[in-house]
Amino acid sequence: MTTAAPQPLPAGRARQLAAEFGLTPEEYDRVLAILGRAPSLTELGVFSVMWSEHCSYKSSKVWLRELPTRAPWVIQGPGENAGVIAIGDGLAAVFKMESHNHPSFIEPYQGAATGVGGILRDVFTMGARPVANLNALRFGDPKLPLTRRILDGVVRGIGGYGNCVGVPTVGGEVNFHPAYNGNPLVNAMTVGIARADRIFTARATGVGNPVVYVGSRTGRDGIHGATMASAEFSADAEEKRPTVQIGDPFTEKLLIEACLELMATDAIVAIQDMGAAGLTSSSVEMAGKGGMGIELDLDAVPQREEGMSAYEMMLSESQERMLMILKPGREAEAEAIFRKWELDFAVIGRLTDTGRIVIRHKGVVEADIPLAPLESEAPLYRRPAAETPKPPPLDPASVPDPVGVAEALRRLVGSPDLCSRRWIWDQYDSTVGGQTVRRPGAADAAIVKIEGLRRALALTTDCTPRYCAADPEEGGKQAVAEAWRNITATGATPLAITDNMNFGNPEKPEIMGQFAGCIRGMAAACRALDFPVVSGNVSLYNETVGRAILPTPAIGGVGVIEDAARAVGLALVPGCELVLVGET
Amino acid sequence: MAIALERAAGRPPAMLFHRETELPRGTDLVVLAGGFSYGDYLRCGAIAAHSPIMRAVREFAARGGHVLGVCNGFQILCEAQMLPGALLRNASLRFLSMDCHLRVERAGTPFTGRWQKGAVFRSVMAHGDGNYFADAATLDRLEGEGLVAFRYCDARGEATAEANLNGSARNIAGILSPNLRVLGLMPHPEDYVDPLMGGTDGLPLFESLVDALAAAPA
Amino acid sequence: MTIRARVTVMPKPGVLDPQGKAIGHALANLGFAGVGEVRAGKVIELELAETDPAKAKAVAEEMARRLLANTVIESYRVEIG
Amino acid sequence: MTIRARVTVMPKPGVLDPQGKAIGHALANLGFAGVGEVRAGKVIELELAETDPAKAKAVAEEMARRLLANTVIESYRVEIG
Ligand SMILES: Nc1ncnc2c1ncn2[C@@H]1O[C@H](COP(=O)(O)OP(=O)(O)O)[C@@H](O)[C@H]1O
Repeated sequence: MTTAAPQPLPAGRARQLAAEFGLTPEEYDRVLAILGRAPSLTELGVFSVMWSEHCSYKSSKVWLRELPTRAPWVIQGPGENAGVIAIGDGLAAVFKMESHNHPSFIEPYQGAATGVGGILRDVFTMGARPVANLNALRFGDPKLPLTRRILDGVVRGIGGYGNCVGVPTVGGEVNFHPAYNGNPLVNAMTVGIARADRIFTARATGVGNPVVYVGSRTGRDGIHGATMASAEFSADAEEKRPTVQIGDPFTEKLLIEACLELMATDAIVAIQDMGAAGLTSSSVEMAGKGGMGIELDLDAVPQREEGMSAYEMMLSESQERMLMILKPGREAEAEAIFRKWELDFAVIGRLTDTGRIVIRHKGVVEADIPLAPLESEAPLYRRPAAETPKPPPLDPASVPDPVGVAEALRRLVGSPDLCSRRWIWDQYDSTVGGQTVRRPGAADAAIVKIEGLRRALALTTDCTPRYCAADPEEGGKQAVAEAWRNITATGATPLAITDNMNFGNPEKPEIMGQFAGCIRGMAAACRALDFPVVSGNVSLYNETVGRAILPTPAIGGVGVIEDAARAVGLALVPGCELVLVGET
Repeated sequence: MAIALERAAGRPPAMLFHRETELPRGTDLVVLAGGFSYGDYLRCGAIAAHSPIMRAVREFAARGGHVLGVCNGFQILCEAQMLPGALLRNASLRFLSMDCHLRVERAGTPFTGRWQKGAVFRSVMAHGDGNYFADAATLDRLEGEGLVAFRYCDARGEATAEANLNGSARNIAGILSPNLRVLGLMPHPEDYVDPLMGGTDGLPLFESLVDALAAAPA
Repeated sequence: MTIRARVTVMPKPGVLDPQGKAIGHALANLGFAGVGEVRAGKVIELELAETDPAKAKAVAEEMARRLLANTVIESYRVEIG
Repeated sequence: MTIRARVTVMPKPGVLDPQGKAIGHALANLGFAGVGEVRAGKVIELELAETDPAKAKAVAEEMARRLLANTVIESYRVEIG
C-alpha cells in the first residue's frame, strides 16, 4: 500500500473544473490553502459536494439558527439524520422532511420515488421503524400538459415506492401555481417509532473500528446530483441531465429489516445513510462528527459497473446504501444478518485518529484531506437580504364582487387548489401496517396508532406559499400555525415540527429576504406555540430561467393523542351543532 | 394480519422466513399475507411463488391444510397454481387504495361460516394488480362448483360494473379451492377487525376460521 | 463464452391489455393518426453461460415456462443471439 | 394496409435495473446455473396504417422518443415487420 500524496490536477485545469463543479473562485482558493497544493480530481469532487449548498447549508445556516429547537420532550434536535421527540412509554417519534425537487422535474417517477426512499433511510438510520409517510407537493399550471405529466409521475412514484416498502402514505398537501411550471416541489416526510433509549447517531468513535458498507452496489448513478440540486435550472437543463438514480424499494425493504435486526444487538457504533453525495458525505460527516479520521479502500466497495474511478465512486448517488461503524470483532455477526437479507456487505475502511480522510483505490492514494475544513469549517455566507415590501392593507370595500357569493363558492370549491385530493391519495396505500385510524381526507391531520397502545400520532404537512409571497413573515407564522391547528383539531397535542425550506436563488437579496422573513415568522410561531423545530431541509436555487418559485417553507407537524378512539374527524354526524371559534 | 389472527385466535401466529423449507409442527393454518414480495417485480407474486417455503405450503394444502392468501398472498397462490387464473393490472392502470364492499357468494366454508350467503361487508383494497382473470371455461367451472367466495358489490349488495373497481372478471374478489380449504382474495378483511380502526366487518372471516379449525383437528 | 437470449412475453390474445390500450390512447392524444391495435409486453434479456445456441434456447424456454411468463395469461417467444 | 412495428425499450447500460436483478436472483434460486446479467425491459407492438416500411419505422421511432421510452433512463429499438 502506498502513502504517496494524491496526484494534483494541473493548476489551470483544477481551477476550471472547480468552477464547473460549482465552487466560487474564493472557495477554490480556500481549497488550495487547506491542501497547500492543487487538489486531485477526487479531492476536488469531495470539496465541491461537501461545500455545495445542498450539503453545507452555507447560505441558510446563519438564519436557521434563529429557529427554536428545544423543549423538554425533544431528544434530538436538528443536526442528525432526523429529529427525535419523546412520545411517552419510553418511545420516541423520529421524523424529517426532505426535498427531491430537481430530480422530480427531470424524471418525475424516479425522482419522487427516490425522494421517498431517501427520507425513509434518514429515519430508520436512527433506529426507528418507519410508520408513516407524508408529502408536500407543488406543481405548475394544471392546464399545461407538462404539469399533468409531472403530477402523474410524482404521484405514481411516491405511491410506487411507499406502497412497495409497506409504509402507509397517510397525508400531504398539493398546490398549483405557474411559478412552479419549470420547478415542481416534491417534499417527502417520514415518521418512525423507536425506543427512546435506543436512538442511533452518525457520530463515529473508536480508533481502528471497521467502516462497513451495506445495501445495494455502487453504480454511476446521479454523479454530481448534490451540486446539481444547488444550481438553478437553465433552459438547457434537459441537456445537462445526469444519470438519474433509480429506486429499488424492494432492496430498501430488505435494508430496513436488516438494519433494524442488527440494531437490536449492540454491534453498531454509528450509522448513516448514503444520501446526496453518497460515500463522500456519509464518511466525512460520520468521522467529522466524532472528531476522528477515516481511511477508505475503494477496492472493497461493492460495484455494479466495471472500471469505476475513485472520483465516480465517491460521488455516486446510487440508492439503498448505508455506512456503519461497528464495534471491533462484530463484523461476522453483522455480515450474517445482511447476507440473510441478500444484501451486499463489505468492510471498506477503518477509523483513525488523524483527523483526515484518506481514500485509496488500486493501491493509490486518491485523496487526503483534513476533515474539519470539509465539514464544520465549510464556507458560511450571510448573504444580503432585502425585506419583502409589506403589501398595503386592502380595503374590502374596494374589491368588486363580479360573480356573486354562490358562483364564487362554486369556483373556489372547483379550483385546483381546493378541490378534492382523492385522485392522489387513492393511489397511496394509506392503511398498510394496520394502524391508520384516520386516513387522508378523514381528519385535519392523519392519525396513526402506535402498535399495541391506544396512543396515536397526529401528522400533517402545511404551507400556503401565496401568503409567504405576500408577506414572508406572516406566511411563515401561518404555515406553522396551520400545522398546529390541524393537529389540535383532531384532539391531539402538537409537539414538534420538521420543515422543508424551498426557495429561489439565495444570491438574490429579495430571495434571501423571503427566506429570512419566513424563518422569522416560523420562529415566532414556534416559540409562541411551544412547537420546536427538530429537523429540516433546505432546497435553494428553485428557479427556471431566472424566475423563482413562490417562497415555500413546508411544515411537517407531529402531535400525540392519548387515545386514538377519541380522535376527531371531519365528517359531520347527524344532529351535531356547528360552532365557529375565533374572529372572522 | 398478525394482529387480526391474534385477535381471533387468542395467540400470535408464528412467522416464517421465505427461505425456510418446513412449516412448524402442528400448523393448522397458513396465511400468505399481503406485501409486495420481491417488489412485485416481473409479476406480482411470481418470484415468491417459487420461494423454498412454498413447496411446504403446497404439500400442506395437498394434505387438506387450510391456506388463506390475501392480496399479494392471492397473487402468490395463483402464480403457484394452487388457485386458477391470474391477477392482471387494475383496469385503470392505477393503484387503488380505498374501501370496497364484498358480497359473500359461498357460505358454510371454513372462511365464511359466520356469514350468510349474500351478506355484504366492507373491506379495504390496496393493490395495483387485482384484476382477476381466467378464461371463460375456468370461470364457468368456478361458478358452477360454487368456488367464487366473494364478489365486489355496492353498499346494497349489487355486483355492478361501478363497484368492480379493478375490472375483475365477473366482479370476482376471492375464490376457493375445490376442497374449500384454500381461499385467495384481493381485499384486506384483516384491516377491519377493530372498531378503533374503522370497523369489525372483516372479523367474521377470522372467527369462521377459528370455528372450523377448532372443530376439525388438522 | 456466453450467449445472449431474449425472451419476449406478450399478453395472450383475448386477455385484456389495459396498458396497450392506454398507450394507444396516449399516442392518439399526441396526434399520431392511424394507430391500430397496441399490445404491451415485457422483454427479458439474459446472458447465459452456454456455447451451443440450441441448448441456450432450450434453457431460456424452460426459464420462460417456469418463471418469466405466466402461461395462463401470457405467451412467450425466445430468440438467441 | 397496415405494418406491424415492435418497439423494444430497455434500461440504458449502467442504469440500475432492480427488476432484472430480482429476476436473476430468482432464476438462480430455481437452480438455473450460469445466468449472467439479466435486464428487463418493455416491448410495445403496434399496428400502423402505413404501407412504406421506412415511413412506419420513422413514425414508430418518433413514438418511442416522445412517449414509449424515457430517454433519460431508457434506450429503444424499433423493428418493422
Ligand atoms: N399529496 C397528498 N398525499 C396524500 N394526501 C394528501 C395529499 N394532498 C392532500 N392530501 C390529503 O387531503 C386532505 C386535504 O388536504 P388539504 O386541503 O391540504 O387539507 P388542510 O387544508 O385541512 O390541511 C388531507 O387529509 C391531506 O392529508
